[in-house]
Amino acid sequence: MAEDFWLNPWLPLMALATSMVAAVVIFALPEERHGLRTGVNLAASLLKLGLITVMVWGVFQGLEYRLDFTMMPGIEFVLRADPLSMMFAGLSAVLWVLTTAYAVGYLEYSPNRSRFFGFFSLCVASTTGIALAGNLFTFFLFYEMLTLATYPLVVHRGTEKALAAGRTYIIYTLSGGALLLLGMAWLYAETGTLEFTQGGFVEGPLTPSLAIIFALLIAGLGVKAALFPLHGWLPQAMVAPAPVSALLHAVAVVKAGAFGIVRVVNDVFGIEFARDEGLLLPLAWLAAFTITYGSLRALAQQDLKRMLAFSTVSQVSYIVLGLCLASPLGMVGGLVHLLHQGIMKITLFFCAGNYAETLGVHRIDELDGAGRRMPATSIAFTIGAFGMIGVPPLAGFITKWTMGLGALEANMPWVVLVLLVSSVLNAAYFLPVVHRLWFRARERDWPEEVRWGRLETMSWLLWPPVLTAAAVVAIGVLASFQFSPLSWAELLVNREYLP
Amino acid sequence: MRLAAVLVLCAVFAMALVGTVWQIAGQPVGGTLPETVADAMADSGVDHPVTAVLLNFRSYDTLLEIGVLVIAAIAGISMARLPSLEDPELRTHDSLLHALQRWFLPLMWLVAGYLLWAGAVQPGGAFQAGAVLAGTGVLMRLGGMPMNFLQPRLLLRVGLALGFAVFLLVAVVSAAGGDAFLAYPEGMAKPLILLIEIFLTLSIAMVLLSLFVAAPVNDAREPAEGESE
Amino acid sequence: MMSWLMAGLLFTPLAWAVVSLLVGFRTGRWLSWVGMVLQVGASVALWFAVARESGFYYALGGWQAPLGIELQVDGLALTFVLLTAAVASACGLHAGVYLDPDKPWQRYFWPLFWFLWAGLNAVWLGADLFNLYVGLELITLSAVGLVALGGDAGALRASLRYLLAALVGSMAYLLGVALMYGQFGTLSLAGMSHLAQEYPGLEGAGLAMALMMTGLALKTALFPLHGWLPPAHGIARSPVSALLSALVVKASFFIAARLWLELGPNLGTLALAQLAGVLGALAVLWGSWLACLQPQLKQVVAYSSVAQIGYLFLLFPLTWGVTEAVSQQAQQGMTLQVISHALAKAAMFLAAGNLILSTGSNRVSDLAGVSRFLPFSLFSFGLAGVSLMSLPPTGGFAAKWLLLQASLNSGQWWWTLVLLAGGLLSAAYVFRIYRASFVEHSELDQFYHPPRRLEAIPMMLALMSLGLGLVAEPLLSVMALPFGEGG
Amino acid sequence: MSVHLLYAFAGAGVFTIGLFGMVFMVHLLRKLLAFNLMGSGTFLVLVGLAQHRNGVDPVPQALVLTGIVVAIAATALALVLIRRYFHLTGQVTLEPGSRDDEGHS
Amino acid sequence: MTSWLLDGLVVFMLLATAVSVLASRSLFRAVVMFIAFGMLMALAWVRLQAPDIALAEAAIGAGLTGVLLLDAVAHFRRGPDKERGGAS
Repeated sequence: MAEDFWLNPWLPLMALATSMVAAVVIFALPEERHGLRTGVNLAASLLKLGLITVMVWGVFQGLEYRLDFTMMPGIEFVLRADPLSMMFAGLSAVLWVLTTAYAVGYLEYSPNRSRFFGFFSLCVASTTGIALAGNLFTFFLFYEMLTLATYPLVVHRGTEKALAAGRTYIIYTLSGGALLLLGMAWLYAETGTLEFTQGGFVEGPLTPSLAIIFALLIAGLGVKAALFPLHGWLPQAMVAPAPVSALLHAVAVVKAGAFGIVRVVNDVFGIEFARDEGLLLPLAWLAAFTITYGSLRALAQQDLKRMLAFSTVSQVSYIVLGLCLASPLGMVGGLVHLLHQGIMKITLFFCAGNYAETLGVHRIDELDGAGRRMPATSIAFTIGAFGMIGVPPLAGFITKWTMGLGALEANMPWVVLVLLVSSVLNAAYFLPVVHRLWFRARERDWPEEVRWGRLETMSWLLWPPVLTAAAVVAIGVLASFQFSPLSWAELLVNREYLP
Repeated sequence: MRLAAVLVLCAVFAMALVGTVWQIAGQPVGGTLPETVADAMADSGVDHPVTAVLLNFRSYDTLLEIGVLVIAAIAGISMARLPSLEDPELRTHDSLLHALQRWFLPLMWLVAGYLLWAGAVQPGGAFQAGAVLAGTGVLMRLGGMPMNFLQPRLLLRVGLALGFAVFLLVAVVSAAGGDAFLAYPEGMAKPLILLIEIFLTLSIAMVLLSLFVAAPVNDAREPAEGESE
Repeated sequence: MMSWLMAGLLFTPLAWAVVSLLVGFRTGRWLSWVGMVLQVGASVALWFAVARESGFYYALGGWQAPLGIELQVDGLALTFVLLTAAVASACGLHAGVYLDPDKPWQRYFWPLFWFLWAGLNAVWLGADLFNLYVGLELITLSAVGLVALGGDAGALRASLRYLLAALVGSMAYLLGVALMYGQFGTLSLAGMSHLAQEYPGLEGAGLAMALMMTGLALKTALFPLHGWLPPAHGIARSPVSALLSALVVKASFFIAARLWLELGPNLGTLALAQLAGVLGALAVLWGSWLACLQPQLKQVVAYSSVAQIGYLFLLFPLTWGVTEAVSQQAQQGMTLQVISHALAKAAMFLAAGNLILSTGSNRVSDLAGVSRFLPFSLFSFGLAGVSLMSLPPTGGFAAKWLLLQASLNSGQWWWTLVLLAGGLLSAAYVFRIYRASFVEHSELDQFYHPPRRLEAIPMMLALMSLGLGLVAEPLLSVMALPFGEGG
Repeated sequence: MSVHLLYAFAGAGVFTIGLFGMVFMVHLLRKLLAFNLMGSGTFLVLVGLAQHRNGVDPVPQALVLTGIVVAIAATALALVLIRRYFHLTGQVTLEPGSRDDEGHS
Repeated sequence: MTSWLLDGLVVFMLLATAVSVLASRSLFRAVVMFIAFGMLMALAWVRLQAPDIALAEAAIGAGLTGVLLLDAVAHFRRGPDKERGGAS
């Protein structure tokens, strides 16, 4: 009985359905029903968190959930929960709760909330789908759905700038989708299957068409993962409201790309095959270059959110780089960064949003003295920034340390150099901001200050960054704890890859 | 320049077409249909093969074709205003036409009736009779006859649809008995075909006439979508 | 039972055409509801009957081919009959509310509508070349009548252009039929197919077939013969546009496809097949590009039809000289594309009609604020757009996937580029509409809000097109049913 | 070569002449005349070619009868449309000064 | 031999009238040529031993179509504003 409960194959579908149904309900609700909408939102996100937790426990016990059904001849819709999918699904479920709460506060008094939260839930549903996809086709389905559901959020404000950003976003991502589709169709024509398989289903030797397929798939996924030179949409998309930037651009969308690359390398081609045939080395160079490039661009930014965006470009490539090391520790470092970067970056975006909403501050040079006005937010920001730089014992340090060891293990010492350079650059663009927050005195009034009673800002806005900042500390300090991201990544690598 | 281009294209097309006809004429394959028709004539209920093909073997074509006629008439009268068919200017004082009408019309009626009747055994039938009848109507119209039944009212619509409706009813009655659609019950073919032909003649004449009369003047118009009225 | 169903299927639209001619628009409306129920019921029942057993030939009047006319009642034909029932009913329901019942000419809408339906069924089931011609003409004239109904000078110009093009197309087809009859001495498609297999190398018949194809391509608005389509589809009332784009152009394509699949292996040539494919590819690119440039909403949708029709013509190269499996994939892809485009395009035109009703303008730029105040209509439009972009899980994606597989497996990889570029271009014009609707224009809701019923119909169609990809497997299995004799 | 075949060739010629008119002529009424020529040509080919192989053949004759009725229906409808169009706009061509692209076969 | 001559003549006349339908400068003349063409078609059908079609062609093709076309030509001559509805 208990066994049956844990193994219920409908669990993945239910996890998917919670946000899907929430989206439909929210669309159907009239614009004015704010309270009810918030209730539905939070209830759905908590329910989903519960379901994912159950599945995490199940997967930890060694179970595998699977639900499939045939759509077309040869094409199946497969939902499956394995350690890797639980990692991504868990991340999005946790952050959905926080971001929803944050967005409720952020969008108070603004129009079109029904539309916003509806598409927001659809985005989360897509992300869950991406995480739980059991084959490349299902992955692609949700990948494209994510693109579509994000567009209305990017152009949410309806201004010229937002619309232009939306256009850039859609051109990049749909083109990427087309490449992915071509690669996928070709792959199917060559191999006759798309099912993610442990160790990959592509069998050698490497033919030119297989190499092209690999390139097509990586290029298609690289658009969302913001790999250089496909990253152009990301900084522009920052015109979207802060919760969108936070959850989607920093976490869901770019992670969907990175996650896809992990899936393709591990479960389609197989990490060993890819390494031995030399497919990974060019990718590693590209990732290393993107890391450096993103950081350099971030240095030059005046707008806080744009700076964070370029930082994202740089940080997401850590995941790819870790993967390309193709050594156990390297992979652990890359995979764990999937979570670490998400939590750190969302903290930073939440804080940026708070400065914008409460003080009207968008530019870095306007931040002088914000630490005194908004201490909790600023502490959270500082923790996030230090995490990014890699200050021990925060989350970012764990990543960089593990990856560094992995690089040595894989006999690729130049990667260590990249990590060091990147950390120095991280420090170079984050430290001035922290400095302004705490050590510069305020000389002028805030551009548009809003007072929220006793607290430094609305409590909907305040608690999410505080919680995530606490998490940044916690997952760093408690890295060796059994359910920490690091342990999970180790479990994953030990169980599934490179046995 | 354009003329030359079109001419050249058409010349090429003509040569290809003539070549195709020549080729096909040179190597026909397959059986011959006339013999099959001749064999089936006994069961067709009529003695004239063309009528048999039209109203029995391939009656579905004919049914749909009458449908096409009705459609044309519908589309035509949908545009008609027909304010007053008794336009004084229409009255002709041409004595020749007048005389023609007096003597010619009864004759035309007679011809139409004969054509209809003859269709069963020899050339002739509903189309020809209907056309002659319509021609008669055109002459009457040109002679200034008011022909009020051509106003787009119920009477006209009944007239347009009558032949088609009778045909359709005959078609479905046998199907209701479990036969195929459009099959005539045993031994009933001849009277049923005659029945259909009579009503078809009337309707065909009516359709052609109404299309002639429905010369369009209608100043009312619907604003294009999205245009305010 | 089967014979009653067939009789009902053939009889209902024609009878309803006659009866609705005798009554006014409002009476015709509820009469038509009854008719739709009957027709949908008959279609569904027949579809299930065929799905359970197998297809059959239905000899009209009890006369077997070649003497009489036979109808080919197989899975494919009935799928299309069912599709027609669904889409035409939706358009009819929409039209009943959408059209202004007080205009005197609207009473003629129902008879023309039912004749159109009858003509479509005649084409789907037809297996006799001349009978197909009559069916085509039935469709053409009623469609022209519907476009012109009560129209102004622009509508008349469009409908005349449409009529003339369609007449030339059918004449070319009929000339081809004449040549085929001269060659084979029969009009039955099955009989011709047997003879063509028996006597290979009939060049005259090959040219005749090319002629028929050309005529049908003109009627299907294949590039570069598409000039008549956008004005006609753009200017007609929206329910009529929906019928035209969703079903009418498919009729002539369906005949071309039937001809090609029956006779192509023996009478077709590589050049003809590739030419059709190239023109289809150009249609995809050119139609989408023009759709991106149109200032008027319905013109965008109409040009998108030109593009989507182009995909269908990839059937020809992908079924010529390839293995049975590839040909099967291409046929399935084509069928799904027809179905999904029919559903999506009908949804799109109906939604466009609602938007036009609300904004009082046909211009894309006047959609500003629609996303805020009329999200429902926009959403139906958007969902239909997703199918046109052929993203999963829509029917459009299923179709594209099968076509991609067919082109990759037959080594004709160049078509994949067309398929992908077409998808991106369609995204471009669809997102252009979204973009316009997201512009924040005014704080006040100045739009007319159409009745819920009007809004629900396109939504249903869009959802059907969206879900088509999920049921593609059972749908395709019915179409692949073996074909039995008798019936 | 039979007399039937002669008429079939004549039909091919008439069809082509009609096609030319359809493509080249601008005046709507002339287009309509050209369409009727195409129709007549087609009917000649249909009967001529069939009777060349079969002798007198009632089937194509019946088909031509059907075809003639369809053609007159189309012609009459087109005339109604053309006249109404003329009434509303005073034009007898589709787009003055621009060419029509119907009918490239 | 005579019959061949006759047929040849009919065919020649058919093609000639067909060309002149399109070539006539005046619309009225074109329609008259078209009626003549219809009559010749009727003759051709007689020669093809298709009396049914000959009758139909004479009545419909030449007769009715001709009247319809002539009426339309008259309409065009009167100009768009003087249309009265119906034939005249």
